[in-house]
Amino acid sequence: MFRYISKVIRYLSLKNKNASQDTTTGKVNNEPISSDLKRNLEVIKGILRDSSDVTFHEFNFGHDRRFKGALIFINSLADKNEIHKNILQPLMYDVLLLKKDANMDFTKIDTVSKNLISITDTQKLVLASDLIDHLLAGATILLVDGAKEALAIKSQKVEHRGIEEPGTEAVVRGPREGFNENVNVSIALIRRKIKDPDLCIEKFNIGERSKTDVYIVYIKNVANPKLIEEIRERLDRIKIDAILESGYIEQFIEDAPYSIFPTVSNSEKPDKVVSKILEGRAAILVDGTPFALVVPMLFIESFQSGEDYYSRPFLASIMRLIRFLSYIISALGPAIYVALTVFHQELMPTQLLISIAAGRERVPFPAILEASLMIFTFDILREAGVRLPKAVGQTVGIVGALVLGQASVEAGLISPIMVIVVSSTAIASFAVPAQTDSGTILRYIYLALAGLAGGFGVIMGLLATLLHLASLRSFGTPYLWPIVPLNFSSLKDTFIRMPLWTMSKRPSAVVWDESDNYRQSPGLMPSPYKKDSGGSK
Amino acid sequence: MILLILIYIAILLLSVPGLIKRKEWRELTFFSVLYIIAFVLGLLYVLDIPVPSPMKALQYIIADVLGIKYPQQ
Amino acid sequence: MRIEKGNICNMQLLFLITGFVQSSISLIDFTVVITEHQTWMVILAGLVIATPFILSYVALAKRFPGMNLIQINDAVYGRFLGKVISVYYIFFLMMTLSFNILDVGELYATFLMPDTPFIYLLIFFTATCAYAVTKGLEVLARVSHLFVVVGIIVPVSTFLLLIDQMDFSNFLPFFELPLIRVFHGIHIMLSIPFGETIVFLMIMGSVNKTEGMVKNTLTGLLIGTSSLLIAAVRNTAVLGNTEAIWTSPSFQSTRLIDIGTVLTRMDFLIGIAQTVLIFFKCSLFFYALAVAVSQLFGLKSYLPLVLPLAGIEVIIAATVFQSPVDHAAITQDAGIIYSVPLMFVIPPLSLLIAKICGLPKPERGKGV
Amino acid sequence: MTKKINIKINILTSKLVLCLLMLFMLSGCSGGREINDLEIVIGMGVDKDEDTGNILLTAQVVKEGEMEKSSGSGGGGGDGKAFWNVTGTGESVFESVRQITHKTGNRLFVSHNHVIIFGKDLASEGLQKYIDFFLRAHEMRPTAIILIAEGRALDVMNAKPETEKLPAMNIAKLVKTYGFTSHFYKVNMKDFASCLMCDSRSPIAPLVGVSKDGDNKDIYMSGMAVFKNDKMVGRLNEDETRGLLWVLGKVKSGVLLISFPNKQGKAAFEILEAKSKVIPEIKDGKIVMHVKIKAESSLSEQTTAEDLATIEAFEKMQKAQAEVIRQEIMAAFDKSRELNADVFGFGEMIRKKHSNKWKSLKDKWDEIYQTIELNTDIEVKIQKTDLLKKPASPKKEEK
Repeated sequence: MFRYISKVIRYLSLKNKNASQDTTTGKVNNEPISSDLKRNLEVIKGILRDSSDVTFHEFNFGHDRRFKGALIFINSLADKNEIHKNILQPLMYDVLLLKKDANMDFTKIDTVSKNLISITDTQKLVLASDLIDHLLAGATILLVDGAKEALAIKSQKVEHRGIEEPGTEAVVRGPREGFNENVNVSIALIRRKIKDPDLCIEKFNIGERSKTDVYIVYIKNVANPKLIEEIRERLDRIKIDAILESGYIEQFIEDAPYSIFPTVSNSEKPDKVVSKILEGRAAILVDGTPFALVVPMLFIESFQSGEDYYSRPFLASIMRLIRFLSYIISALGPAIYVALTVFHQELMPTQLLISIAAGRERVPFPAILEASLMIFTFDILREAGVRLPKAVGQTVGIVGALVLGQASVEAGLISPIMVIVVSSTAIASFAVPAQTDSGTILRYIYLALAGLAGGFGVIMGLLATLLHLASLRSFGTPYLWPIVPLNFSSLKDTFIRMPLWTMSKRPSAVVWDESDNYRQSPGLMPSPYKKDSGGSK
Repeated sequence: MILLILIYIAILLLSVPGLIKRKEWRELTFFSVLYIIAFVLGLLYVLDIPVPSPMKALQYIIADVLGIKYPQQ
Repeated sequence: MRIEKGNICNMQLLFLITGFVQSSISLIDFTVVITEHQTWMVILAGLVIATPFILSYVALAKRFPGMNLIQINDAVYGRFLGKVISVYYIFFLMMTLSFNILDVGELYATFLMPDTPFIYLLIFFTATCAYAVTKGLEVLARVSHLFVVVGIIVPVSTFLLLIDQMDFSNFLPFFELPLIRVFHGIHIMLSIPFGETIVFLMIMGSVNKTEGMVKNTLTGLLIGTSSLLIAAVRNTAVLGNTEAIWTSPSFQSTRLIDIGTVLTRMDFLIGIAQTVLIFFKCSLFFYALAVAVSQLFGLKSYLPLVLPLAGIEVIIAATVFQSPVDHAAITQDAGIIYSVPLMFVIPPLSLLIAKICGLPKPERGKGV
Repeated sequence: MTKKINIKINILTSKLVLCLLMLFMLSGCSGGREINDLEIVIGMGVDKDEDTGNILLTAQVVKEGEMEKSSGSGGGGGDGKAFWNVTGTGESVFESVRQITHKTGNRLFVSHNHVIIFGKDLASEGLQKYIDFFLRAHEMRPTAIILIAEGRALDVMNAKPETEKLPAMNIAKLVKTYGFTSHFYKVNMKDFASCLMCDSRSPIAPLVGVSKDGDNKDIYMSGMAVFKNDKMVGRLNEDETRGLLWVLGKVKSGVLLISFPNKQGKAAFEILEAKSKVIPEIKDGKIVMHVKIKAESSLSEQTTAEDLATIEAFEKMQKAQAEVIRQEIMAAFDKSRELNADVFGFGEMIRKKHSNKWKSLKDKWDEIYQTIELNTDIEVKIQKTDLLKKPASPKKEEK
């Protein structure tokens, strides 16, 4: 009920806001650029009245300096060198190289751009609002007296990092490059890996104020057109003032906003994103962040790492099983400990029971409180360690983990086995980075259930989680695919990773055309002695 | 007792607004009927008033009246 | 007008049936008291006798595609009689559901958590079932194979772990018990795992393709029954003549596992398997009950009824029997007798009537 | 539309679950027991209280703190014992269990009970009425081992072993390793109950005694107690027990000692494997049990200087071993006839094989048992001679 009312209120206020925006910016929106340079400059100055970093440079050019022009750019965004070399110099000096009797009419912007400007990326503008948009995006605007159009010259210089190895997804084997805050660099990284005319890069502009560039990247004929349509629709729905990170987009397009499980995956690594694009997924790149979103996401993806495919399948399979195991430990560890020690002592071997009992002899808290305290302390430690500078962070880690742990055990506040349980849980939770969030939350939920009703509570919690996961969908794809619903042929890349030459098909839940989704020809198993390898003499 | 009432208030709060919003009056009627039955049963249970067991009645009818019965071991 | 719109495929039907039959794994304990070391025979006999009846359910579902039991009753017996029969079925669903909820409660109250108040366990369990039901049949069908995996792994692994304690001479002599007891045992078997598949008439309407249904149903029954058999054989071979005195032979037999003093105390496996499987069964029953009730009343959605029904079920489960002794005695007697018409008379009769009258006629089939 | 409803329901249900969780939290229901509040019982003894004739129940409780201390340090208070034998009396076992809480303050936790020891006088009175609790209590496990004390169970439980910290664990270990000699046998609660339920078969249980050697008390196993119905009527000594185990096929290992009649010295064999098969036969009202035993052994020790690793010697020794086994079996059989207790379970075998004839035999089984004939067919194979081919004795001169 309250929710309904608050929704109505929110909706109404949003409507008002939209209406008011229309009235204030309406004048600018529709005004065309006039042929009078002076007037144009006044209008623009009026719009950008408070910005001190906008340069208005008026100049005369042509053989006898009879044409008037103006350059407008934002100091901080434009590359002045380029402006001098490729715009001002041609206009003011190189123009003299033209024959005087050519008699060119430089009041036409077309003539100017075709004959004088030596920058390729230019665009003609008619509306003042477009002009402002381009200016703010970093373009240099050329206005010529007498022309009813302006020229936007893309001469921006964006400061950005070099291509570095991403901190979140370090690998032992595999490419080290990572995406960049500059979306153009990110797209370039993808383009370099897929040299295919079918690779589509669709541009969106989201954010009333930030005007952030958002790109959908996919391969036509591989990605399901319905999926792309759905992404377009969901992106179009977003009406927001600014997109600062891809997380903003994620939260507006995800399927299950109330679920603790993410239904949109993200990555910093081009090779990972490209492999998913090749499977028929779509990536969403956002300017200003190295994190690309990939949809649809499957639960299984959290346990697959790029390295699984680069290294040989045997260890990769074991590592994957270990990842599954560690996720289970991270979610269930403390809960099982509490359920066993409080409710089901008969299920432990006698020796273990005796040593646990001996360890707990002086502990004043009930086990559930002890466990929650420990987990809580660990989460504090982790949060503090992440935020602090590296040097101090290590100290916090040592003080927290070693000193605090040791001292609390010796003081009899915590039993030593609890320390073991919680710390192994904590370590395990980092083995599956994509599900660390859900693992942490589940740990608290299961712990509460175990404290309430022991093993019964944990089983019920697990069942509810399973049903919840089974009912989730990410852009139409069942989240737990291929386990739920069962798809036998795809299980070869689930719990273990079969050799690459066995996985000749793309995952059938994601692709468009299920009948023809071969990514490699079947039967590629290497067998060196099959053919007449004549050189063996 | 308090637990019972709280649970039933929770059920009420969870189900009814949606029904009203979607104007499903027929559903609401039957929901209320079942809800009241459930609440009364719960109340009887909490207050330790014996709730009649349908299986006992069945046993009586089948075994004693109709006389269908397996021999006891 | 059908209420649930989700579709399930044939493969999922197979898993649903398998899981459903497997979930009666704790209920063979009822039979053991009566049939002792001949339980395995009784299970097989039950399967053989039940198969034609179950096939009649499938035939009925195929004849009335996309309709559930309540609609079929309306179509075959007319408005009034159909409603009466439907109420009978709903009573059956309610009772069986509450027994199953009670089973979990007793399982925990007796073995795993004797100190926890009974009613809390029931509430907890029923709430989780209600959650499953609100997710709908599709989700339940999609995860069904996971339950089947549990239902296979646990009996097989405990069987293997106990293999050195087994004494297969415990099955001798083959025919010892009086016939009436064997018959009684077969009746229980017929009713509890097999006859209860009548709920699938509420579900088969949602199967998207009707061809292959017979094959899948039979395969499901076979796999499920083999799980039951493994458990029954394990219990008899391990426990021998003491089998009949324990409250739960399955628990006692797994408690005997002792391999290298490390693999001991494996009874939690049985606990998990039984909880999970009965959960599955309860969710199916609950779903069928909610759909049946709302269909009877002609509602658009069954969701609003789930929570009140859960409330009713908890109280019925908590009060219907005074003690496990009561539970066992009545279930073995009236509990299986009253449902005979529902399982073995009405469905074949419906099929017969439908054949004779040429039902279903397009739009509103007339009564008899 | 439906999608919206679905989302709505998702929210609803997740909130419902949360609400319920909160409610449970508030109501503080749990029913759990903290591990600190448990008295972990690892062994129990039942005796007859001499004064009142009631039950005297001994529960061996673990002192966890003492367990953790390494045996070297020894410091701190207490006598360094890691266990505590608490006793309680009552008219029933359960009553005395609860009586013990008067002394412990906590409830006894008997899930980890490994051994149950009955006093001898109790055993000869009948165990039926005492055993029920140990089978029925939900915490009790059917794997618990049942033993009969030579004297009082309390004394057995008080004898502190040298290497193990807990007497009950020590006893359990002793019984479980019966295979070294096969001179006694492990009987758990389930087996015992199974025999009790049987019409014909007599239960057996290992006997445990305490030997006093100055201050030191040591526990030793001393054969098996034989019950008739639920009353202890006699005992099988070590050889008789092994005779019984030969027939049951439960011999795991052990020493077979043969002596050479004409020459001096003996040879000892280790039993490697033993299999048995019993076929009951009813021939014109007479019952003959055919016992077939196949055993394998290895030469472990010889006291003669003679070279035994010859084909002829092997054959001789195999025969001699078979004879030893036969004697053991016959000793057990004679003893069981003397006690009139069907410890072999011959009655069960007949019931399983000839169930229709069993009905007529059942009532007169005690008399019929005396007339059973035992027909043995024993085959022993020597597998190896271990590290030596010949004994370390001076070479004999060739003739």
